[in-house]
Amino acid sequence: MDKYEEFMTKWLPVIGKSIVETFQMTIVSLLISIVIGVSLGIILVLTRPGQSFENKWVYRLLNLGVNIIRSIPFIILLFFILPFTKFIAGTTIGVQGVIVPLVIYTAPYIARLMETALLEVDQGVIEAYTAMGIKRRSIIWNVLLREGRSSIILGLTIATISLIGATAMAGLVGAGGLGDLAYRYGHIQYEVNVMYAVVFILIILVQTIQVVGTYFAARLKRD
Amino acid sequence: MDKYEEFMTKWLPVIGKSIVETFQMTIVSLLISIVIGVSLGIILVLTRPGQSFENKWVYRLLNLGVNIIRSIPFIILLFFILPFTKFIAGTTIGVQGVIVPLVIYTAPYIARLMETALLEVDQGVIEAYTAMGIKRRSIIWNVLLREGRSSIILGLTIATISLIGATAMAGLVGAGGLGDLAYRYGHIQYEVNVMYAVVFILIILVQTIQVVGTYFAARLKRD
Amino acid sequence: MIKLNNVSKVFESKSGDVKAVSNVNLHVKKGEIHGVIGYSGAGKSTLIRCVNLLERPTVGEVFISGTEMTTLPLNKLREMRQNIGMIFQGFNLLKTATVFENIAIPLKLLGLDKNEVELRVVKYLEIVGLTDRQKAYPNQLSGGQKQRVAIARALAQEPKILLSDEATSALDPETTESILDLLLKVNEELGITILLITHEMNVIQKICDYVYVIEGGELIEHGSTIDLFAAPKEETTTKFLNTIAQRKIPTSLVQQLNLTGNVSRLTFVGEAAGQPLIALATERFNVTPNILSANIIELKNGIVGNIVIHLVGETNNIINAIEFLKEQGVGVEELEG
Amino acid sequence: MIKLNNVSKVFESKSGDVKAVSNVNLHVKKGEIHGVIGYSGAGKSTLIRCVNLLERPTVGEVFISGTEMTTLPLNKLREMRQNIGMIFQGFNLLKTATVFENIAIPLKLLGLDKNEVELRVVKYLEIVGLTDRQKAYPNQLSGGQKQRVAIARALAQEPKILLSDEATSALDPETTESILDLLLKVNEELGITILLITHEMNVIQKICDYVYVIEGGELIEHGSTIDLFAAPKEETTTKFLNTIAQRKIPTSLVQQLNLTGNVSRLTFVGEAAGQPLIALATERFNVTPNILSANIIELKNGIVGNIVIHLVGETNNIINAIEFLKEQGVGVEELEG
Amino acid sequence: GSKDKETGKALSEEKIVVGVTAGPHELVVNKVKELAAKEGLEIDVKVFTEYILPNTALSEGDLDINSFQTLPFLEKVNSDRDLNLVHVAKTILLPMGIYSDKFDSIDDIPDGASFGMPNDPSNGARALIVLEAAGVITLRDEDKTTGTVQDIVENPKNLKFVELEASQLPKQLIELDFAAINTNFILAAGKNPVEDSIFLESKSSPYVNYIVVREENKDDAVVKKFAELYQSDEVKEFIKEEFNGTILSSWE
Ligand SMILES: Nc1ncnc2c1ncn2[C@@H]1O[C@H](COP(=O)(O)OP(=O)(O)OP(=O)(O)O)[C@@H](O)[C@H]1O
Ligand SMILES: Nc1ncnc2c1ncn2[C@@H]1O[C@H](COP(=O)(O)OP(=O)(O)OP(=O)(O)O)[C@@H](O)[C@H]1O
Ligand SMILES: [Mg+2]
Ligand SMILES: [Mg+2]
Repeated sequence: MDKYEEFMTKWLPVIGKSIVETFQMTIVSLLISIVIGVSLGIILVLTRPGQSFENKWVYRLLNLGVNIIRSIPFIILLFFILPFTKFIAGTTIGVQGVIVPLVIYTAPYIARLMETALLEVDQGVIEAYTAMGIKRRSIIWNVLLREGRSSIILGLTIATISLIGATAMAGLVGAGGLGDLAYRYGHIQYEVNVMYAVVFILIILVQTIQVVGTYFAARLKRD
Repeated sequence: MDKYEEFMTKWLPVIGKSIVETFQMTIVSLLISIVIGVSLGIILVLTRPGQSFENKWVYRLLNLGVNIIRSIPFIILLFFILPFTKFIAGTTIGVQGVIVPLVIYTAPYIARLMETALLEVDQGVIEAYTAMGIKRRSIIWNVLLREGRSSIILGLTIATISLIGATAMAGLVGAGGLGDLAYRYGHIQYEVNVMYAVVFILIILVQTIQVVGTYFAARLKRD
Repeated sequence: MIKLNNVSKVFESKSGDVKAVSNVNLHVKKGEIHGVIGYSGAGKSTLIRCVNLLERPTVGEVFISGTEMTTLPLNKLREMRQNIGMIFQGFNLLKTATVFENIAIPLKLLGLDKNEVELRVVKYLEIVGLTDRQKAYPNQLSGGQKQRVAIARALAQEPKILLSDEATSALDPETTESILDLLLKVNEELGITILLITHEMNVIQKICDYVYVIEGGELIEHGSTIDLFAAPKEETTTKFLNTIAQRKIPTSLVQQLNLTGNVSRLTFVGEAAGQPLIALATERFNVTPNILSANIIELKNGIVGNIVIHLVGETNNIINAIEFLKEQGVGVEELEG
Repeated sequence: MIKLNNVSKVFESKSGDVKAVSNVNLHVKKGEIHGVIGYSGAGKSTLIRCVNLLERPTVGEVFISGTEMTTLPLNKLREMRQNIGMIFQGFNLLKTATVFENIAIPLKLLGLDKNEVELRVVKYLEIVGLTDRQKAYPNQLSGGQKQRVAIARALAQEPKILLSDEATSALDPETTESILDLLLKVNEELGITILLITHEMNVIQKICDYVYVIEGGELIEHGSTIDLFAAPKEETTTKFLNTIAQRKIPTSLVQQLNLTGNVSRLTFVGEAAGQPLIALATERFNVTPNILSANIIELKNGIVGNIVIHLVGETNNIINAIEFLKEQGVGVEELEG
Repeated sequence: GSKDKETGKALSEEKIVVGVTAGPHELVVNKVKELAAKEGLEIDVKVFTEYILPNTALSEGDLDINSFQTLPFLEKVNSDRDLNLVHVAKTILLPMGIYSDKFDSIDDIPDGASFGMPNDPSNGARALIVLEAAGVITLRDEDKTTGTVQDIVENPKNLKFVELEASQLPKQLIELDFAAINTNFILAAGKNPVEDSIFLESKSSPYVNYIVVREENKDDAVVKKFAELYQSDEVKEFIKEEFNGTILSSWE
């Protein structure tokens, strides 16, 4: 018990801080990535040949762009775009400095997952709404995203979990977070209890996200 | 021109070696991950409530297992499972030593992507084949995987690219590869030309994979 | 062959429970063709899906060839299902397979050898008239063409029992006719047992031995096709029959002839339809017949005639003539002049 | 209102080009209801999809209210489409929306205010008889119920033009009847123009002013419903008509009456059908008529009667009576005794 | 070689596997490899970008020798993970320096300034020791080689400590007031430690690097040979040329 208390007093504040950092990084970059990624995904789907906004050049360019960013491993991306990060976020250090690379890493990834989800939406319904003379913007919201929502949620769940994985590397730019804590204190300092504690917290976190994601995906699916 | 030649003689062998390492890591772990991941994905889909192999416990356990592994950032996973890696691969370093963590990282990820793809398959067709008294194993191959193949290919494309990203961290355990080369020379030693060259190769590689993936996914899609 | 005992099926959902099938009993003997009719949403599809347990009845037993299906282990159920073909209301084709493959794949999976698969596919493609579209994918087919692929797929399985859910509803009369001929042929030659759903009375007329009328999940009327056509009891049944046989005297026809005297509807069934009873009666009782409307429905197992007749003559003679017809087994219903 | 000029549509695919529509001309005036019939795969769906440019014609012009559609910029096309409702062969409902929402969402998106949306949804749900299933999702509906949601969705849009692709093919006769009544009503009251595809002749009979017969993508016959019913030229047309009007004398009826004398089929159309011509003829020329089969088809704009009559009397009188009938515009075709 | 994974036996005389970390250690060992090849000893160099694995892999027999670490670090890993690794010979010294883009001397550092330091514990502790040596802070008087920011007892200038990936410090220096940076990284960034630093670690630093092997191999002939080759004049010359006096050979 003593040992346990000792552990708690020493590590609880550190772990608490890391949790906050992880949440900050994940939530902020997730939200921004969703906005960008979902838009990109929609554009990728709608501009491809045979679709309603068919535009070879936009599609190719975007596709290439997404591929280029997805080509660069996060660990390299993180440093590759330091000047850009500095320009956008004003700093390359700490939670604030890691949001930009996390978004750049996650958004194209979400775009690809969106693409997979949206391509599955029944063309017939889209056609029906087109035939009614409904605006394409409305069709995107009310047919494409609506009918794809179950897959979209599963995709976003996958992306969120990968994002949490990526924040583990945020320690490299001094942003901290749970993954960094586990790596630095658990692995390098060999405070294995810290590592187990952190991994346990991560498991709870990911499990929760996945359960919530699966639940909503199943609930919103109607076939 | 001299400078170029100098660069080439000095770096070409190094880059060539890294390319080979990246290919080795990617292909071997991808193949193993696909076998495991696709199987897991199918089991996840078939054992869930309402499906043909409905089995609450298998589903929950598997789901939890996948979540636990997905919870652990790769950088931590890599070290967390060292004893297991040693047991399976006989070594924890080099290309051979990195395959096990790469598979453990990628397989559950593929499982999740499979899940998304397979859940989209029309239940009606599965029902039709069930009604004909066709074996569930045959239904899995001939309906589920066949009808889902377009999404499956897109999912595997995404997974392959993420896997290439993960191999960049293989340098941590001395396996080398392109990502590691870029990281080592680009960041640690500031040979920026090497980094640019490597990033360029990665872009070509990823672009090729994505184009091939998108092409086949589109070709195999029939609605 | 197919026997449902007290089968009920309730769908539970947040928007309230739906009692789709209530307490239905049904018995199709080997080699018979039975039809199910009823309004949209009556529970027909649910009922037929209970037969091969795609829908597990909430209560009740399902016997196929004497085997109780609901308690069978999965592998036995699978074996039973191999003898039951089904044509779905929604086609349920593989989107990623061509017309040819859509028929071939299930056969391959059922263990037929390559040549046999090839032979059957070619044969049934020919029968449903899709030989020239065999390389097309479902999204390149018209609605009726998809339906025909689904029919070919079910028939190619050459099952002992065929369940058909509105197999011809998307088809034009000509194609329907040829499919029905085919069903009759396999029924006669191979002794296949068929339970089908339709809303087209000409399907019932042409191939069914027996008819069930479902309403609100309940079996409200059933009987051999002839009995039902001759003397429908329920209003629903009558409404279905009206689509095939005009049972009202067209008012315009009434205007054509200035009618006085007795106007009756005569219903001839089976034997009665085979004899020149009207000629006999009019001769014997010295009345003049004037046929206002004649409707002869040729059913699979006989004929049902509906004749609206105007009898002119002495009142007594007319009464006697009608009495005579009734004795001979003709249904007589007096209509207002 | 709808005018197609020389419209053709070719589908290119690896398994060969398919000429789905060839050179079709068609003109539906405001407030008219035109029907398209043809075998499965004839090109009907493709043709109707060319009207609102869901399928862009390979060649040809499409005019809606005088506007050439194929050259319109997208936003104009969208505006035009808001006045064109369409009922699809495949329903095309939102799987993730309830019955209510499936009707409400498009209305909302078309800019109707909340109350109006609510009012319309309630109204059309009532009309298609799905008020009690309004909270269900499409996967909880029967085939016919899905079809009815699709109908309600298209009607609730209250368009000026309605395109309907087999809207009633999945429906029982009773429900079909009520949908057709509704279409007639909106056609009469609101002047909605309708182009519909069907394979059910009773749909044509009941609501169509004009009929097109398509075969192999080509328009092989067209004309007002009455003309077509009275005197079909093509075999395909006849086959379709046979489903509604028996044109053969049932052999069993021939047995019933020992026939001697002249047996003719009389076809009454329009004016002719309105007069008691048979009574007049038989009185004037002293022949006794014996009606073997009478088939009165009540079309939307009139009546087509097919009467097979047995005339007994002196040969001369019979000839004169027939002459008289012909003069009065009755079609007469002598059949063998 | 690498096939000979069982520990407890003498190492092969023909082929050994040597683990290094990326950077100067890698470059020097590659030079050693060249020399060894001439004498019939094949060296397989495995490059790591992480600091624990080269030790665990050595302990488990995947490596035969490693060359990348200082004694304080080795001792920590040995005690943490119960390893039996011993150092056999000195290699190079990479003095850590304090750098600033904004100030020319330690004395100019203002109150509340931000101090960048490596985020790995070993380099972090080292940075704090250097900072203490520069007279800016005071550390708890225990084993300073495992010190962390928590072990600072006096911080008169109220410095903010920013822990960052060691290799990125040169790039992020502009965002900081000053930082402790390893020599190899500052070199790679094109700066000269001697000229550009505002404070440099003393040559008597405990952070000299060592060749490390499993205890049972410490007397193996091949280990001795490797150490000899490392400490040869050719290598010394190579270090001088390659690093211009900013990295020192530390074995005499
Ligand atoms: N996308 C397509 N690609 C290739 N061929 C097509 C495509 N769509 C339709 N067809 C072909 O064009 C022809 C006409 O099809 P259409 O759907 O217009 O027929 P239909 O008259 O509506 O038939 P049904 O009554 O069966 O619905 C058919 O032979 C069909 O296979
Ligand atoms: N999965 C389900 N959940 C809830 N209700 C359902 C479900 N499936 C069918 N129903 C309801 O059960 C009733 C019977 O449906 P069924 O499909 O058997 O009708 P049907 O007689 O085949 O009609 P149709 O002629 O329109 O195909 C309908 O009211 C339908 O809405
Ligand atoms: Mg049904
Ligand atoms: Mg069609």
